[in-house]
Amino acid sequence: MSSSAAVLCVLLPAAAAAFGMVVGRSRSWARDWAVAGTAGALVAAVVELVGVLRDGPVHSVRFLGTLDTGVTVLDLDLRADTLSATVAVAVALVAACVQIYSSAYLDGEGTPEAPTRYRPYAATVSMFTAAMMVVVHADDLLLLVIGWEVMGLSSYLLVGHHSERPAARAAAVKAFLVTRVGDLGVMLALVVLLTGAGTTSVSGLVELAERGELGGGTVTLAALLLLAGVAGKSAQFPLHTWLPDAMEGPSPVSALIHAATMVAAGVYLVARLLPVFLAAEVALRVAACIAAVTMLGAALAAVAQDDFKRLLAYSTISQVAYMLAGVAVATDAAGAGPGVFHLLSHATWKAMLFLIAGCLAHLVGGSTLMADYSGLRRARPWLAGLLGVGLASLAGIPPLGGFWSKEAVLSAAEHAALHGGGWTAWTVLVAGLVTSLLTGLYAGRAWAVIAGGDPDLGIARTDRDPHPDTGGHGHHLPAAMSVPLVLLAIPSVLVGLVLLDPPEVLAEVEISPVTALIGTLLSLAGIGWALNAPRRGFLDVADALPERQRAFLRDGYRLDDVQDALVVRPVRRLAARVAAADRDVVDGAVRGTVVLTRWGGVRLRRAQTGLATGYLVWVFAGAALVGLAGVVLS
Amino acid sequence: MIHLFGPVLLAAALAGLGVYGLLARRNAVLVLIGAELLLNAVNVLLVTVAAMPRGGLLALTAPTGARQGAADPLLGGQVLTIFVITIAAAEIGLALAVVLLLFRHRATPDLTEVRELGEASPTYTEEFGAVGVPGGTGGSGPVDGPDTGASPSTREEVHP
Amino acid sequence: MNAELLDGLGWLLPVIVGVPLATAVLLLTWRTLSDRAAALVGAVVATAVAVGAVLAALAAAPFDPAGYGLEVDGSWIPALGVRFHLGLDGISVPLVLLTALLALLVCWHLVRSDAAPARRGLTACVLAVEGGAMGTFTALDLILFFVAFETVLVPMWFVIANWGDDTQPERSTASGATLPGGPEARRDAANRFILFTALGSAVMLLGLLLVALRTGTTDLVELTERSGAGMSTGVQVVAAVLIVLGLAVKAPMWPLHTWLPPAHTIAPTGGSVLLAGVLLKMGTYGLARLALPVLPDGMREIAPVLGALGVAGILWGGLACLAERDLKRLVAFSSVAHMGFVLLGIASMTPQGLQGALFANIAHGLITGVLFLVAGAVKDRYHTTDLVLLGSGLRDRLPRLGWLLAFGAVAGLGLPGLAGFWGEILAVVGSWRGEDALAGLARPLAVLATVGTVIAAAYLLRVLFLLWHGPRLLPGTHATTTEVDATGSEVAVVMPLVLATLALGLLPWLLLDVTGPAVRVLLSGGVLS
Amino acid sequence: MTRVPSVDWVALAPVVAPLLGVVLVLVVDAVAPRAARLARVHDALAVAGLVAAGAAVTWLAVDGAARSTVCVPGGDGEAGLVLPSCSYVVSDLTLTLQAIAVVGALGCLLLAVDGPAAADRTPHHVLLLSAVAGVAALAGARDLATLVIALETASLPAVGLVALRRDAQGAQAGITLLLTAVASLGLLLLGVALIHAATGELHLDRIATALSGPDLSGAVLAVAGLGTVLGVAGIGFKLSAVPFHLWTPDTYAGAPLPIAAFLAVVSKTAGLAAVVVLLALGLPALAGSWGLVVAVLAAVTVTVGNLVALRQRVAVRLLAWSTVAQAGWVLLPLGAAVDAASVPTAVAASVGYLVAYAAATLAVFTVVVLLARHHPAGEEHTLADYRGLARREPVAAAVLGFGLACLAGLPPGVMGLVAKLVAVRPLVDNGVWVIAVIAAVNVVLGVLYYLRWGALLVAAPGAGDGAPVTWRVRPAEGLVLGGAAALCVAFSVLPQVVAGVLPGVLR
Repeated sequence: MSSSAAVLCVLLPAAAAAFGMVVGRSRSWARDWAVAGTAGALVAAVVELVGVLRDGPVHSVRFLGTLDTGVTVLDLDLRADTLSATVAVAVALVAACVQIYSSAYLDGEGTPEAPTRYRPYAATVSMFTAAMMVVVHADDLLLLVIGWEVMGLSSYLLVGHHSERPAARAAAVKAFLVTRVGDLGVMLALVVLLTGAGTTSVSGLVELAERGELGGGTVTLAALLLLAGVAGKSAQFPLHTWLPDAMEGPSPVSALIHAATMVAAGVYLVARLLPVFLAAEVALRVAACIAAVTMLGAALAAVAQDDFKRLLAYSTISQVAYMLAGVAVATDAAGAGPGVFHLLSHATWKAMLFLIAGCLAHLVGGSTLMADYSGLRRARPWLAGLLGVGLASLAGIPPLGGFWSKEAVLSAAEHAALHGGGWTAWTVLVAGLVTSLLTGLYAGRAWAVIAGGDPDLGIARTDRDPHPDTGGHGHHLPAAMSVPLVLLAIPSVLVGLVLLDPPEVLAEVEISPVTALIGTLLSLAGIGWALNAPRRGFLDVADALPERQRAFLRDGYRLDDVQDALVVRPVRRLAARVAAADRDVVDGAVRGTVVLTRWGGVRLRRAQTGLATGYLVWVFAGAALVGLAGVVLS
Repeated sequence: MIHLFGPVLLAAALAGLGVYGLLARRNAVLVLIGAELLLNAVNVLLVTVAAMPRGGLLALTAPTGARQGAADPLLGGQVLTIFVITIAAAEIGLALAVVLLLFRHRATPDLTEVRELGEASPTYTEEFGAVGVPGGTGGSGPVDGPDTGASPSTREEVHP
Repeated sequence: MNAELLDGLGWLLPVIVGVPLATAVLLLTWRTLSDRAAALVGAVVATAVAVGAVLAALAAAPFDPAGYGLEVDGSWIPALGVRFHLGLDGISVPLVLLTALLALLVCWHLVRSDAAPARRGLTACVLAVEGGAMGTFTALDLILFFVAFETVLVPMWFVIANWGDDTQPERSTASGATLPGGPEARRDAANRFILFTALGSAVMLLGLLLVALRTGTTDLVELTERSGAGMSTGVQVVAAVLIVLGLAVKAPMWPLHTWLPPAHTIAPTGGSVLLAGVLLKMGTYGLARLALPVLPDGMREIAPVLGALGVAGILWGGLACLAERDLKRLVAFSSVAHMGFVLLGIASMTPQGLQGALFANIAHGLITGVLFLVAGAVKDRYHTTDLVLLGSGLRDRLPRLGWLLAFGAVAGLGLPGLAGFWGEILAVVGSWRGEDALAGLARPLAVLATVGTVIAAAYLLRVLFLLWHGPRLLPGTHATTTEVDATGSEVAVVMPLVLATLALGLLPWLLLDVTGPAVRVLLSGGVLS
Repeated sequence: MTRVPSVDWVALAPVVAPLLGVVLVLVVDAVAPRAARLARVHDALAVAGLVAAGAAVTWLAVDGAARSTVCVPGGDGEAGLVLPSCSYVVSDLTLTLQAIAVVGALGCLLLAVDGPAAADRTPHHVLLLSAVAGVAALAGARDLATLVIALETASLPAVGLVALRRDAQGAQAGITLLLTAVASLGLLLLGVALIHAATGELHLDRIATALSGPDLSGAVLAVAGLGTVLGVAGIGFKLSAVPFHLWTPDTYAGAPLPIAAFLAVVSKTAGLAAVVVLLALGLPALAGSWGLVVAVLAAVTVTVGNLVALRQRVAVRLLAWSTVAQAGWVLLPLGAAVDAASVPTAVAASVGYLVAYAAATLAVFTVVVLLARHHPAGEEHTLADYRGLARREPVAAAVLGFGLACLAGLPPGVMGLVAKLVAVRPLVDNGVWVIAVIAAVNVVLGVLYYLRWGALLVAAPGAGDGAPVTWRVRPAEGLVLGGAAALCVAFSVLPQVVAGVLPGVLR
């Protein structure tokens, strides 16, 4: 049961993508396929989960056949276990919500200059879902990479969905290229594993790793290379720069891809291959350091954002770093629990937050600046309430989902720090706690800026005065947009209940009371700090920062400039040089030979003077030369 | 081999004179005389060879008692000489006929005056009809060809 | 299919080689045939040949027992020991099918392109190219291979010289000289094509003769079995250098590639498709078929150079693409880069590398076919392929064409799940473990080749950025014309390639299972590990 | 002691038949000097002479008996048994070369009968048949004297044929050829004299035996070597080997076109025959020295011919330079001879290449003759005048295109491809790599101009080309066109003919 459900998890959205894009022509056809595909995937995922819980995991489900490398034959199979099933449920849930939401969010046909392009959009989201399902279920890394890269492609297409906007186009290219740089690591890791271990099968690698039969060099190199891919996909330092820009995509896309699923795929990969990573201690230490740096840095940057979606993006980077940290401090094969738990819980409330961001942008006619939303509490109290739930969960306020999962990570770090995890675990623990404070701060700040303030200066202003481009539908939220919020709010509140009867993958999740208390207090302190700001004279706590530092943080430490100077411009210059060299040197040599033969022909022709006796000079000269040669050679 | 030295020197001198005549003279007839000198140099050489003992240089330089050719009914050098004289005669006959032909058309035996066939000569042209041959065709003319009055208007440059 | 039914089908091989050639002659001599009728005849014949090729492939299956599923052997030039020996095995089958498919599509494309002048001749040339390529891919005799290899030159030259684009703009060099445009550029492109390849094949001939003279046979089956026995390493190296040099021109290998961009740019759409999909493959096929199995020791000596030049092509082609403004030239340079992977895979002399090379060969043929058909459709509409002059927002202006372009670009950047990926990764795997042949260069080359995939992504996304994305913007001179999206027939011609790209991307065993056994045979004397 | 050697007239038939034709033509001319109605009789006699020669060659080939004639007896020399030596030998080599010459000459004759020969039937036929007899004799000549005489018999009538145009240019062309021929004769005779001086022998087989002795002094070798290369230099003009080639374009341009074809096909055959007979049969022992000289000559010839041909616009001049380049190809295999053992394969390759070259050149020349006849510019027409020929005269264009492909060595001209392969084979076999690579490069140079010409055939006609003239192809010309094309196609389908000549012992 679970094996065919796993296959269906992939095939249903894939079929939806194909049919929605290629076959039909109408908008409703595309919508029906899209919703049906993801809903079907949700059902299949639930069935799979039930099946797995009841019958145990299935390790090889025939999927794409075999891969004959000339030496070994690899099986491109799927697998179904609790890890894949739980993540699949989360993915399918968010995807279904997003598809429903999108059908209203991208309403109408738009203008010729800015069409909504709903049909390709819905198909791409379905394609993304299928790809994510492949990643989740793949039992072979080569198969996983297919899903991995198709996700990247979908991300590219969806970030650039409003391609008439230069920023969207640029962000799409950046998103793809930066992750692609990370994927260099994945490619090479595959190469290393194929060479060193002779297999890329997840089951096989895990088995080899657990038996300690993977060569030390192979496993370390492969794990480090994989980590590069993880950093790219999960937007970890230093390959995180694409994610804030990716917010140019439609908000539901940000919810699905850039919050709930794709960015978490990197962590999922580490969790999936945890035994392999455990065999490569260096890699896990590097991962922990990256996570620590990223969670702190991103949280700090989030504090200074004025754009709500960018704030959420930095928060996503920071939260994904938590997940990575949760996996990186694992000490045994079952230690992925906290990270995966945070992944699941983050998926629900972060997706909700992004969908709320979409609603807000929808209400004000497109703007994503927090200042434009001010006064939400009075204008749309229930929306503000949902926002509050999301932000509180993000900050880790009990008893919301975010509290349980974040504290689980911190507790795991504490456990590792106290039980031989070494300095990296301590680093993670300290960074995690400090980040708790910062998370509280920016979550509180977002709340203060959006929910508080005067509606007439913010959300109500545009409510009265609809944006000329979006016409009248700035006034109300259709049910297709509000229902998914509720659908996501339920699990974000209740996800902690899972710990009452945890599935196998979450079995080792423990909450250490001390750490949880410290973490929660720090979060509350942050929130308090932010909410207290108005009393000290400014609505926004970030106003307390000096302008230059604030801009520095807002621009993400100007890493884009660094990247530009170190990579983009040198490559462009090099490309121009190569093009010139190709034309002037390589091809110049070719043209040179043409000139040479032409010159030779012209010169040789000069001997044809028409004077018969002149020709005899050549005859005798030739004879003399030849004669000399004859004598010398004999 | 001292006794060979004289005739060989004579042959060389004749050949040198002949080559000079061939190369330096402008008058076709004088050039032909140069050719005759060259051929006669060969004759001298051949006669000299014929005068050598049987077996040629090989026999001269070989260790004593080495091989000798079988009985050879042909007196190689002399036979060749006679052949050369014959060839030279035929050659001159033919040559004078051609020179006469040239003289009939150009009224000069000067070879430097008739160079238009050479691609690098100043009088060379690839323009149709410009070299004074009606119709530009060969001896037969356009037997059943088109009216030669048709103007060769477009002579496109063939891309070099 | 019933195996017994298909066993006696050896005669199909000379048929799929001969029928296109004969039809080409027929079309050339049948003067009263109208252009459209000629194109139809060509399309029907190409279809029939494709059916024959499929039948032959089925008859040659299964590919598990190493060897030739289908064979014909006859005497041809006894004085040189040359035999008319054709055969099909796992290495040739995919290329035969690819050739048949592309020729079929090009011919049907011609049926529909009413604007093209003198289609009778063009169809004949296309069929002649098909016949020559079929011969090349089935020949099992060195000299026969060579003759077939040369057969495609003249028809392809005519395709470029007669039906090529003569409206190319002038270009200037850094030194201030001007590279000609217009008819001059067309002539130049055609001449370059034939001069480069003729020089290459002349050099290759020297190598083939050396092999034939030193071993006393020209039969590839026997030579493969001998696996270099009978030739000293020195002889093998000389022969390998000559043969590889000759084939590398066609592949093309950096720095012998400068014939390719002009030829691709100027050739008509069908010509570009055949150039990329068939002609380039002949070079790499030759490497796999002749150089590797026949001269293993020689190849091992020169493999590092070959691999390094392959990788140089990957990087050079990619970087040149980043700065290229013309869509067709860009695709051409990307071909240089893609074929670099093939060369690297072959140079690794490992089963993985060879599997990758053969896969990448086919994948490149399909993907570049898509890209050239799309570029050709764009060119038909706007009479330029300049990325700047074409405006932007193609996805909104011409959605179908736009999506085909996007598909081609995405496939071209080696996205996993599409055909381009498997060849590249297997070639890199081969290179990584190809220390036997590549020595110390094995791993650096693998890493650099992988970097090439990022560059590929960069330049293809740049195309999409400029052309596909962006606001609806028509170039000034065309602002008044109404735009026509891809017609049904245009889509119909591209779709088989798109579907094949998808199929091979998702189900790589379709191809790998065919080539696998043959690869193991080719390398059995080599470094099978 | 001296007796008149017996003569095997059957063996000599290929030489005697054209001469008989000459005599008969002269007799008819003497009987009825100005009888226009006898014109066809002249033609028929000339053709019959060549056909008879061809029949004789065929019969001898089918008969297969090893014949030789005009022999001196062997006997017990002082150094052991000496075999009889003959001045004329019928062998594969002889017959192949004679066949090429006779077929080529027949083609040229048929092209000329109503063209340049129409006004001067008697002299034309007499000169042409004499030249053919000379070539036929040359092919069978096996002593130095016969060689020289036969070569001059082949050369001097050609001068007369060239001058038949009877205008200033014809005279100029004739003088140019004549002077080159005379100077070369001087060189050849010098060489022959030196070889004779070195060995004291006239018969080539005896010279070969003498020079293959174990302990030859340096002086003998030097003299023989000098003689050898001077001989090569003397024959070089006949083949148009650089630098003895300068007469070629001028003479081709000044001669009637069928005569130019004759020079290109039959004269070149004579040149190769002379080279092969002298070097391969007489001096194989010195292959080490002449091989290199020939190789360099051949390489330079190919390169120079191609480079200048690239610059030509006038069809006949391009052909002239192309024949220069092709002469280099003919010589190339001989350049691969590094020792006596490698000579036979080299000769076989050279002759094989010559077969392909002759067929293709004849085909090309036929079309050039036809176009010249139908074009206002006549023999001076340029390549541009071929623009669009495929539309107007598809058959002629196809033959021309195929011939050019053969000359270029690209399919569909498989014959040319195999010929090039055959020519390069000995170079590779003997490791003459520098020359082999030069040859490879020259393939490309050649391709360029042949193809440029070929491309014009199918190009769209230019704007101002005027009304096209419908060709009226005479039966004789049609015969040559069809025959040459048939040969090219047949040899392309069965390249064994090109690759498999002279399989046996070289004699």
